[in-house]
Amino acid sequence: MPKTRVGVFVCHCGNNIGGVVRVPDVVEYARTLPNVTYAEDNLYTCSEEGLSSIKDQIAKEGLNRIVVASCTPRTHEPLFKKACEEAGLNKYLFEFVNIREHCSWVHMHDPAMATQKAKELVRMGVAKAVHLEPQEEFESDVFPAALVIGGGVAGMSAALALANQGIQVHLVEREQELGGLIRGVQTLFPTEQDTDELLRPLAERVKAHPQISVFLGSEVESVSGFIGDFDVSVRTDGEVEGLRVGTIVVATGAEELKPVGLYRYGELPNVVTQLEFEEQFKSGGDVPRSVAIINCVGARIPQRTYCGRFCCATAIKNAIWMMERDPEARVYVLHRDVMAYGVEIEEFYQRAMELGVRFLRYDVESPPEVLGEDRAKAVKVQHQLMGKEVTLPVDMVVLTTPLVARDDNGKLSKMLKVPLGSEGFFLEAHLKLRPIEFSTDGVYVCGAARYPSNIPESVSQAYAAAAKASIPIREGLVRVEAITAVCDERTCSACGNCVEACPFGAVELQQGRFGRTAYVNTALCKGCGCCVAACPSGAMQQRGFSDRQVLSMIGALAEVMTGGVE
Amino acid sequence: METQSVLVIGGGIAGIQASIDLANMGFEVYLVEETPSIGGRMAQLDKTFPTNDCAMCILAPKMIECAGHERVHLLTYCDVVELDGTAGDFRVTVRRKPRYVDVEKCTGCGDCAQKCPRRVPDEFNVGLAKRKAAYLPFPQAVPRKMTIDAQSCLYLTKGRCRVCEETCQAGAIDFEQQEELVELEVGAIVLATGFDPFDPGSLKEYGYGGIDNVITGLEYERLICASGPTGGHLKRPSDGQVPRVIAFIQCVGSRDVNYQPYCSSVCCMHATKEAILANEHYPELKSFIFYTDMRAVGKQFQEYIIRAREEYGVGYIRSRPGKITENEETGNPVVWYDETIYSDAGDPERRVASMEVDLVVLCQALVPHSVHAETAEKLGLILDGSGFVSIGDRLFRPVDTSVPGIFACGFCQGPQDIPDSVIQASAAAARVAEILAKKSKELEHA
Amino acid sequence: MQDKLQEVVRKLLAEGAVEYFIGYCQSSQPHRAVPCFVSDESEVEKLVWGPLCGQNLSKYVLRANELEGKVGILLKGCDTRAIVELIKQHQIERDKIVAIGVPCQGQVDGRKLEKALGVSLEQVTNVEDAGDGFLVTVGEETKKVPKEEVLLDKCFRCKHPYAFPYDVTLGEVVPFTIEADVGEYAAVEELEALPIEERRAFWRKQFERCIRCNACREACYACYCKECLFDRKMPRWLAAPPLLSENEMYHLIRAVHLAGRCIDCGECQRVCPVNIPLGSLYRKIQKDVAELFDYEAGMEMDTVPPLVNFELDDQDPFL
Amino acid sequence: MVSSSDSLGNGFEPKILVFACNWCSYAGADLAGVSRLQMPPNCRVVRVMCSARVRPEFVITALSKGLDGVLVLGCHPGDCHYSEGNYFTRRRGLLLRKLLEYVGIEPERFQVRWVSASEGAKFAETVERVTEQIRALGPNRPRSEVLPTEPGDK
Repeated sequence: MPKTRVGVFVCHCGNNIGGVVRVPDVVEYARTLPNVTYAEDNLYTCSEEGLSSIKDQIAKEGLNRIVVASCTPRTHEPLFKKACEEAGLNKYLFEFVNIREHCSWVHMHDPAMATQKAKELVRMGVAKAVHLEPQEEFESDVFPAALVIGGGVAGMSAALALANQGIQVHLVEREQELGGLIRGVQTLFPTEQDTDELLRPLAERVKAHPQISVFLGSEVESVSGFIGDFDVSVRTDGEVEGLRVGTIVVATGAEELKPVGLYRYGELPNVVTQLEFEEQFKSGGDVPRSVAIINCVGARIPQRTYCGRFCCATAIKNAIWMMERDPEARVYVLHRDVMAYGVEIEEFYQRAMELGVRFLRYDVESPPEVLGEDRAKAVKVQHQLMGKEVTLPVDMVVLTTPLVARDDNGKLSKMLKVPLGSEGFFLEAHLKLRPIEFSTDGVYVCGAARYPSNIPESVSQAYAAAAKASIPIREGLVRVEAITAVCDERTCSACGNCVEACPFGAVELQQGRFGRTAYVNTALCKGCGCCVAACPSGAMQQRGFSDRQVLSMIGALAEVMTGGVE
Repeated sequence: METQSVLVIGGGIAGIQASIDLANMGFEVYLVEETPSIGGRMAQLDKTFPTNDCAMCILAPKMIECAGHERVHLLTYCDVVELDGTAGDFRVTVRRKPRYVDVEKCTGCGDCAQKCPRRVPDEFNVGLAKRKAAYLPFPQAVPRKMTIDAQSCLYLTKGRCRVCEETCQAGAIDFEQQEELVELEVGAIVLATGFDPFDPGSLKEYGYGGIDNVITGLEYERLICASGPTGGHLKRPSDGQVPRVIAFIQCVGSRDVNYQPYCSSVCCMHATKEAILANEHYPELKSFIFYTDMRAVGKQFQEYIIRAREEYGVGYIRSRPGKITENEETGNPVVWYDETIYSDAGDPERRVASMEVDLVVLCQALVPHSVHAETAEKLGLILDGSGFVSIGDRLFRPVDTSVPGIFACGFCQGPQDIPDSVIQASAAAARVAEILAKKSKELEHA
Repeated sequence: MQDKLQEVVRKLLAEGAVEYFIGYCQSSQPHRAVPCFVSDESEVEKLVWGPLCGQNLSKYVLRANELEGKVGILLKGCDTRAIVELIKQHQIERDKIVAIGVPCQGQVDGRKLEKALGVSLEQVTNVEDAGDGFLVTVGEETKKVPKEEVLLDKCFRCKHPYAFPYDVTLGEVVPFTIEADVGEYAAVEELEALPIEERRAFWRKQFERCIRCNACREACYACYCKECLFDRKMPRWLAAPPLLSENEMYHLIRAVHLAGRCIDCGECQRVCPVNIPLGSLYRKIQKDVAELFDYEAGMEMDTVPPLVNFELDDQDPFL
Repeated sequence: MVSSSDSLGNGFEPKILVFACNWCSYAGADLAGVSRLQMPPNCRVVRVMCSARVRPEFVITALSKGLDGVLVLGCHPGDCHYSEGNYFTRRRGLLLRKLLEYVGIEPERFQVRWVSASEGAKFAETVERVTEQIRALGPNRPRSEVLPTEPGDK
């Protein structure tokens, strides 16, 4: 192993650093540090001159560690690492010292102390640099096929979006035909087009697509592996087929809540859910003249706190449908808040009112009551605005219920090692910025499996999931920055702390050459170091942030206080 | 897979996400942003619902990732002037406005801004603070390059000063800089021009502009933000006092035939978040939210409302105030509204009530971004009645505009929150990949 | 009890159910019982059971990992907590062990006994359990010493998993109870009550004496790491000479490593040649782990260790 | 020997080691710099990807090696870039604080704080406060007590 030769480059940043910190002193000091064989200052180390000087000195002085003392690594590190690489030095042999944001800019009135601090920071940086090691970034191939679980609108859209990029897609649907939940729906918000007219061509395009293989009446039985290389077995009536895919999209949808016990549902024949209402009239049949629609049935209550998101729109859609068929009809919508968010739903809401749909707000404390012996004959409700109790004669009561998570989500979530939220829907990596990804790479979610969403929203999510699922396949490999954890199998005692501590399920105990030890799946490791800190023996380490490197920084600082060093 | 190019217009969270996804898919991306930095509206937010995590904490890494991506080419302080061609080969002319700063040399140190004598209202802090004519729009700006604003620079307007030039050690100031036109050839375009806050001044009854202590949601956002003009200390305009009672008024200009008929979708949650933040900063503080319908329809939103009610004592009043007046002595706004009271018999009755508070926050409507209409026109896009990009097939092509090869995501195609914008951004990327894949196939066959 | 033990072990060996058995036998000095390994029926009568068997034998079961077959081991209730942790921490498979549970009525602390008798242990020829006290024979005379005077500290807070799945028990194994007016963490609370500078002084005095012989580590059932952090060369955490600062570091780091692992077996303190009250250090860790994270080592088989686990509503003084 | 105190000969100046997570707290520290918030020069920031990387052994070592204080900074709970890391940090912090206090090391010498990317001011205030607290306490241990050797592998 060649002698360690550290080169230190201290930046004036114009007078941003130089105006406070005595840069030449820092350079002088750097020259006295162990293993430092070269040091210089630059007006701007990030300028062309600065960068080429780094490259020249790597060649001339045979430097094999580079320390730059300037601004923040969060913006400039890539620049300097690139320069090292261009000079043929592994970019992980570079260390950044921040003497601008963390020094000159915050100690502007104390040049002496600022200079002293800059020296110590450089000392710490050099101490770490000495222990830096060249790293190879982990790369693994991605098998060029994707699995889509669920053949509803979301699943079909995701499959097409992937296949149209030329990616091989396996689409697994539990039912005997494609279409999912909305097969029962007669018209779709907001276009009010007939569902079958929309669904059939979509399903045909999927079935006919050369890049898509459709598995009907099938279920995913097991999944193993990780991003780029999943092994999936799919069971189709008895037969099990093994598939190999690089990424997976979950589009298993959800189901309508059947509100047994609420508003005498299940007891009276003419008390039905929205879906049952649509199924009933899809095939024709007389539409009752007087209907009460009750919203938020089984939703936004202590037992089920969430809002069904689009069920208000569904209620409005069906109310309009009835009014348009029979302007004489009396349609009441009993609601709590009308969730007519955005442009279209609000328009819809206004139109319904113009058409004469009567919207009555009820209070969750005093909910409506369904009256009648063997059939629902009337609905009694406390009218909020009129401030009195009214009784509405009706021929039918339609209950608007939210979508609920499928019971077997749990099974799938274990298989895929992805979490479920409290409501039983799949839980994304980040509610805000990673809404259709999981912390486990290579698996994505869209549609009602994630949360109730209408068709346009589900389709958007499906495309988004397709985009994410296509990226590793298009790149052909997954690449991971070499700050990942690595376990020294010779000294690991397999206590399992690391396994518990890893947020990404990247660490497992495995039987290996040295018996049972921890093993890091680099493809899944995100380089947080949770597992490293949890390892009592120090067998687990993090590239670029090893105990050795951090300790040497601590020691370097301690030395300043205790050792006779200047 | 041969590389093709894509133009993304708008550097907010939607544009950033679309650019990152497209670049990761292997496309060369040109991201055009009219202001000097990417980041958009999200950068102005303090925290975000329903997780309350700090907007900058989650946005900054995305901005850096985007700008640092080898296949993303940032064109900040630029706008689109002309477009022709069709899906697969558009030709776009982009105008680069002069920054009067050589970005190659500029280190973003800010010396020029410190020395610059000219102070003007700071857009990033919606006018609540001043910036210099030579400026960085906000501390985490990407790219970290200074800009000299020609409208206010003394030298450029009055022909004297040039202090920045003497100050800049890097010699980056360049008053010779001219506007340049950049010609791009791209296969597809993603529009993500976002929103502007609607100016509630036109709703005279709410007294915005007249009553000091009536402010807008975005102003409030900057006041409560740790990196805002008051360092996160909530000071009301009239006397810098910390308010004890705040009223948030919803649907200001939204769901209103005289202004915007549509629902802006995010304000209910936004107001709830602001009320929670106020209470977190000052536990004694009490907030009331005057609303029409509490439209909390997203994941974990209802739970957020419940927390606001139960943990932070936020009061929700279902009523649309008729007017806001000012108490002359105290400078306190007085909110006039209908309330429902219940008689002993439990019979409700509506009557006019008033509430004197220390501060009123108007949760104004959000409207399509001002220059968005021109841009749309240049691109030949059809807009809907409210000025949003209209979508041909709402159901199955939710990000396709009326022009093939041009896609729209985020607020410019309809009111939506950050998660939905991020989703649409990725969706747009997927559509681009589809049509360009088809295109390249056709080329092969040809 | 002892006969029953020998009978059971004889049977296990005869059937080849275990390759050897880990128990106690009389040492050369009558006042001590020491660990012994019995692999042949002929040696079985060496096995003893009595009030001098305070030592925790659990660490020895780790040897079973090198064996084809199983090992048998005699377990007091308190020792089973170590076994539970060793299984949780993947150091041994439950089915490698044949666990023989022994009802325990408390164990003698040699140092306390010396004090109580005022004579050196060497002169003690026999100790027997007599319910509320121990019958101790010195020379010709046998006298009864009340238990509360001579029990090991841990016996005053005897607790162990009721549900531990012994393979055989020599009678009903339940926690031993004794009237004692000392709180569970008395020693710790005493120190906590001192002004901070006195605490510093106290511990400095203790750590100053440490000669870093590593006996505490060697005796600790939880110190099973293939390579101890302190033995690593790259990086070397501790400088060689036993300086106060380095000793302090040694003991504090050990304390952290034992969070959620220490089961209060007292071996470290027993073996310490310079009598550092290590018990008081590790009891502190146990107290805090219990109070902060509601976790006790070795009590349940399916709980996650406290420092690699969290609750969203853990206390948070760090805002 | 140069400890900052001797270099300027004006009384005791503590040396404080700061660990800051890359995503929130280090960004917060940068923001403090960009905003030119002036603060005492006693802190030395070490960047880690996540506060959960900071093993308690680092804190103990730093204090044993003679540093006067250690400050660990991470994202606010809920904001962790790795979703769970800072929850581990929180537990370790709780436990270690009590242990150090128990052996007589003032709790001010080891502190954990949550600093977000937009809390430049909070970073500055924290540095200010912690420095004052530790300055008031005086040196952690007599310099003579500590070996003048860098841990590592010499």
